[in-house]
Amino acid sequence: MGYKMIYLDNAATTPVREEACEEMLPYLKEQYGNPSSIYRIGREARNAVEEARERTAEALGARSDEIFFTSGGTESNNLALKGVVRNRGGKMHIITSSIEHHAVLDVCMELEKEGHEVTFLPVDRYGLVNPGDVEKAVKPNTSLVTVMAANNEVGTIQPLEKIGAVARENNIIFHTDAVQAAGNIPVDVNKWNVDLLSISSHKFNGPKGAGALYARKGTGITPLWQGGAQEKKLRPGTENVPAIVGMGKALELAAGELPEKIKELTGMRDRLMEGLLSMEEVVLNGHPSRRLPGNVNVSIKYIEGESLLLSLDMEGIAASSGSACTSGSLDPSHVLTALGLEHELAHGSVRFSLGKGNTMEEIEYLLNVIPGIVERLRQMSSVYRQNKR
Amino acid sequence: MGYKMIYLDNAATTPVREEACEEMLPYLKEQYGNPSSIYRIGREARNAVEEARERTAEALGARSDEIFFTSGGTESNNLALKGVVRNRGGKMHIITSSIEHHAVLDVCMELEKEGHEVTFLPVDRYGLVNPGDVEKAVKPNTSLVTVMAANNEVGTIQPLEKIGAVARENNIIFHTDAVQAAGNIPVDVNKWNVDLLSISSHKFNGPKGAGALYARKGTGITPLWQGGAQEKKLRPGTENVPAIVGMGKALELAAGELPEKIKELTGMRDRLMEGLLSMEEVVLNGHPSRRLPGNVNVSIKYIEGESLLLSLDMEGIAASSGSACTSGSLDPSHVLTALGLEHELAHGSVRFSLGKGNTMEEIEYLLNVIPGIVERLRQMSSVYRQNKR
Amino acid sequence: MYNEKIMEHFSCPRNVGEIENPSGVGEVGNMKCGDIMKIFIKVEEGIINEVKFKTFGCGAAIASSSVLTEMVQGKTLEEAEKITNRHVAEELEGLPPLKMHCSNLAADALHKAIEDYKVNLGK
Amino acid sequence: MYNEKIMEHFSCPRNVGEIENPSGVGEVGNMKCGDIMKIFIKVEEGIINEVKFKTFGCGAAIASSSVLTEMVQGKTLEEAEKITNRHVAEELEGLPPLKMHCSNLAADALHKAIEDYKVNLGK
Ligand SMILES: Cc1ncc(COP(=O)(O)O)c(C=O)c1O
Ligand SMILES: Cc1ncc(COP(=O)(O)O)c(C=O)c1O
Repeated sequence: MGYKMIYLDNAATTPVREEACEEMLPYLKEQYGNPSSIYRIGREARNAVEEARERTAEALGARSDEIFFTSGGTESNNLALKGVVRNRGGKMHIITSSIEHHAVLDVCMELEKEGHEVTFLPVDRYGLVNPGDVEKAVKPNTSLVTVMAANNEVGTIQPLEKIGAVARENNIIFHTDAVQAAGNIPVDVNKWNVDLLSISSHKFNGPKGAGALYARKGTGITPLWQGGAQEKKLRPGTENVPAIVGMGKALELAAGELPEKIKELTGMRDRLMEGLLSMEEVVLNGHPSRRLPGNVNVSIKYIEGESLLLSLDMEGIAASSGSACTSGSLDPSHVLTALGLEHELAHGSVRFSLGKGNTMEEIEYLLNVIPGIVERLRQMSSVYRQNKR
Repeated sequence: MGYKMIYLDNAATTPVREEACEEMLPYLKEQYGNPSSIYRIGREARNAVEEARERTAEALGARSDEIFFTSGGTESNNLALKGVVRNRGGKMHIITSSIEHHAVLDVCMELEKEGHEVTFLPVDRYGLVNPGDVEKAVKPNTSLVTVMAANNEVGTIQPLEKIGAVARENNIIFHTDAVQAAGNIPVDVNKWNVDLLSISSHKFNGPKGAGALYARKGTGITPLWQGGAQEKKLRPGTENVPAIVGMGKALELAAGELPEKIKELTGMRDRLMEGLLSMEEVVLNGHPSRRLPGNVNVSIKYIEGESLLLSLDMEGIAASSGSACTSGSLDPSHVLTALGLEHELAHGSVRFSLGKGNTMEEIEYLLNVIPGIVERLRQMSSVYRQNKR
Repeated sequence: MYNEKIMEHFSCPRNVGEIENPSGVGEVGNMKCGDIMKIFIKVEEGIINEVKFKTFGCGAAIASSSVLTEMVQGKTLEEAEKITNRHVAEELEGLPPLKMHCSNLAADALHKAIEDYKVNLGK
Repeated sequence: MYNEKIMEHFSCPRNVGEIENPSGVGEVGNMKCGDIMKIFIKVEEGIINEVKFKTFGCGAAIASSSVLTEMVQGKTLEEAEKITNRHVAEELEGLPPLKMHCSNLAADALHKAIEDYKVNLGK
């Protein structure tokens, strides 16, 4: 068909890398045993799951008995937060940020409804949480702090070490949603002082359908499900062996290639930012440097994000936006709003997230076609001429 | 390596059928889009998920907007039971059977701990629930009945139509765990009068990592997780597209082939039962005819299940047992115990579960080797000679 | 998400622009929900013989504006007043449910433009 | 699950059977947990020069019975009394954690057999 795509939405999901896919396939085909079975293909499946656990642990600086496999990032976050709160029992206070992914934010709002108190910390215009704010928010009954490692929309990387230190000093359990961080920046559960950490396989070139929760030895977590004895009963259900194997491989490789990947992506990212910002009335969202190596997020004034995405798609370019039209709700992104963006800028935001396989040629191609698209949409816009007068 | 296996543990998990695997692979590879994305490969992923939903619905006699994808049977059961109970609010009464899978039984026990009342109905020696018992157990505050469609250990098929009718007359929500039924016997949510029904892909030659919950329109269910807007917010998290596609295909094919499959499996099953029962001191567990077409479960006196399984494995035969040694706990199967088996018989149980791809030659091979294995283990057994005296 | 007809109108929208000295102008929507549509009409002898639009908004907003201008062209004011947002959605062969409300306001903008024309006329 | 040494003992267990007119017999375990081990010894001049076992139980139970009989063969009673379940597990190069308690009782059965011998002796 000759359809060539430039995929710049690696924060939404990523292609499964060849090596991970290859290691998965036998477990999808002839090696189909249930890891709980005692005969040969069962034992082999068990070994594969345990090897993936070791690889995952290694990549996060953790021990393998601290890794619990889940179906993805949403499950890991829910299990971590609700698991800790239910394990503690009674009403408590939780601290989080106002730019978390819905899989943390909405969990916190649910816990609020259940009678717990939640502090949603503000962020600065770059999306940074101030560790001092965390300290100030601590109350005698604060039992959990959850702040994401890196933001999925604007890519801002939080000062986790410092936030973790505050939590540790105050004897508070610290969770981080590292779904966007894993495979993109160095992750180390000890350096970050975290007790709980969530990852999702499909964000780092592993398959969909697998995730993990790191839980530091001794962290009390009540399971969300009951069933079989899998994952030490913290997460019962037949293991998704092929996806777990693929995730382990993908994470191991990503961790090994990280310095090189960061260098490459940062180069492309900076060229893309520079090119976009050289257009008229385009502003950068997020932090100029403390951001994920593959994240570019800008607002293009006078045009609406979805129509920009559709136009880019017609040119074979895949990207994302924080506009209401693409958020599945009637409001623009809560992240952009928390950064202080007016509605117009939030609706006009576009995110390009680079990943494995992107090239500088693709960036140049994008930079070539986007001015025409922007011009066309602005000419159509009811707010453009107006504002220019 | 010349390793040839006779796989007779299809109730534990099944190989992914070729056609399902083939339909999945593109979504594992080049078609990696996130179904929530608006550009081309995102829309294509969305279409694939929705087509799988239609296929799944069709196979269950349901509407596609009543199908919610999950990660497997354990999740579907937890979501159904806890979802309904939390949606209702307040303390209530639940009716279930004493031979449910742990993914229902342990959920009910958890709900009991939370202050709800649960009636665990007894079964007869064949494993059948008496619909009259359900009727008698109904109380004014009974809000949920959950009885499995077919038992995973002994294969007994419950009189769901009648149980469903009792539930309906009393205005009680009726859930069934159809994880073992789907793909093995006809499933029809309307004929069975069920409001909620759980299935798990890897039990009917689909991939691991996908399952579904059927929820009749209007059945109030509170989600277990918060996060994105996927699955109408009942089950947030990026969809496991390849596994969902594979499940849809596998279920569609299984439903189409069902009459033929039932005939074939029943033939092999009956031959296997007859052969096993012709050995000395072997008894059948479960119902002689009202059982899954592929299920054979017998107790072989004086020998312990795990050692039998290991011996079978050395002959390349994969099977399962309800002995404590293989249950991951210190007690033998709660199902066999509920059927009234003494410990000795429960420990000596072995389950052969036939599926797609098994042949009569395999059955004959098994029947050829098993007498020698049984004799050898009995000669070694501390309780054999004793009892023969 | 969007059907072919919508995508066709989105990629080749009809009657984009403004009319100098229009008979009437109507604007609906707001920046909060992210859709602002502006319809310009030229009326002669009770007939809309020119109509243009400018829209800030998503694909559905742009396509519905575009298709509306086609529907209105050459219609009498009475006929034009009878066109509803639902008619526009039908003309587009269906809009995604989420888009039915906030992005499907082109007919409202048209009605405002007609009102504006009538007010101008009365002056 | 099980290592090679265990599987080797499971598939070719040593000294299966009973001893006619044994010096002592010891039995441990119960049907509830699914493991019953019986050890028969023949003692001559303070030395165990014949030992046999019969076991109803899982792979670990059979393998630990088998390896115990090897460990005990030719030992003095004093030496045999010092053999613990832990030694048996070590000789098998490790047992799965779940099996450490209920299936690893061969040494207990041996000690009972020695006790039985001593009681018989005293009669
Ligand atoms: C920061 C963050 N957390 C959590 C999630 C949820 O992950 P998943 O969709 O794999 O459940 C995502 C991705 O959607 C994310 O970007
Ligand atoms: C009857 C029954 N229900 C539920 C389950 C749980 O399914 P899964 O392991 O796919 O979560 C199983 C299988 O293990 C089962 O046989």
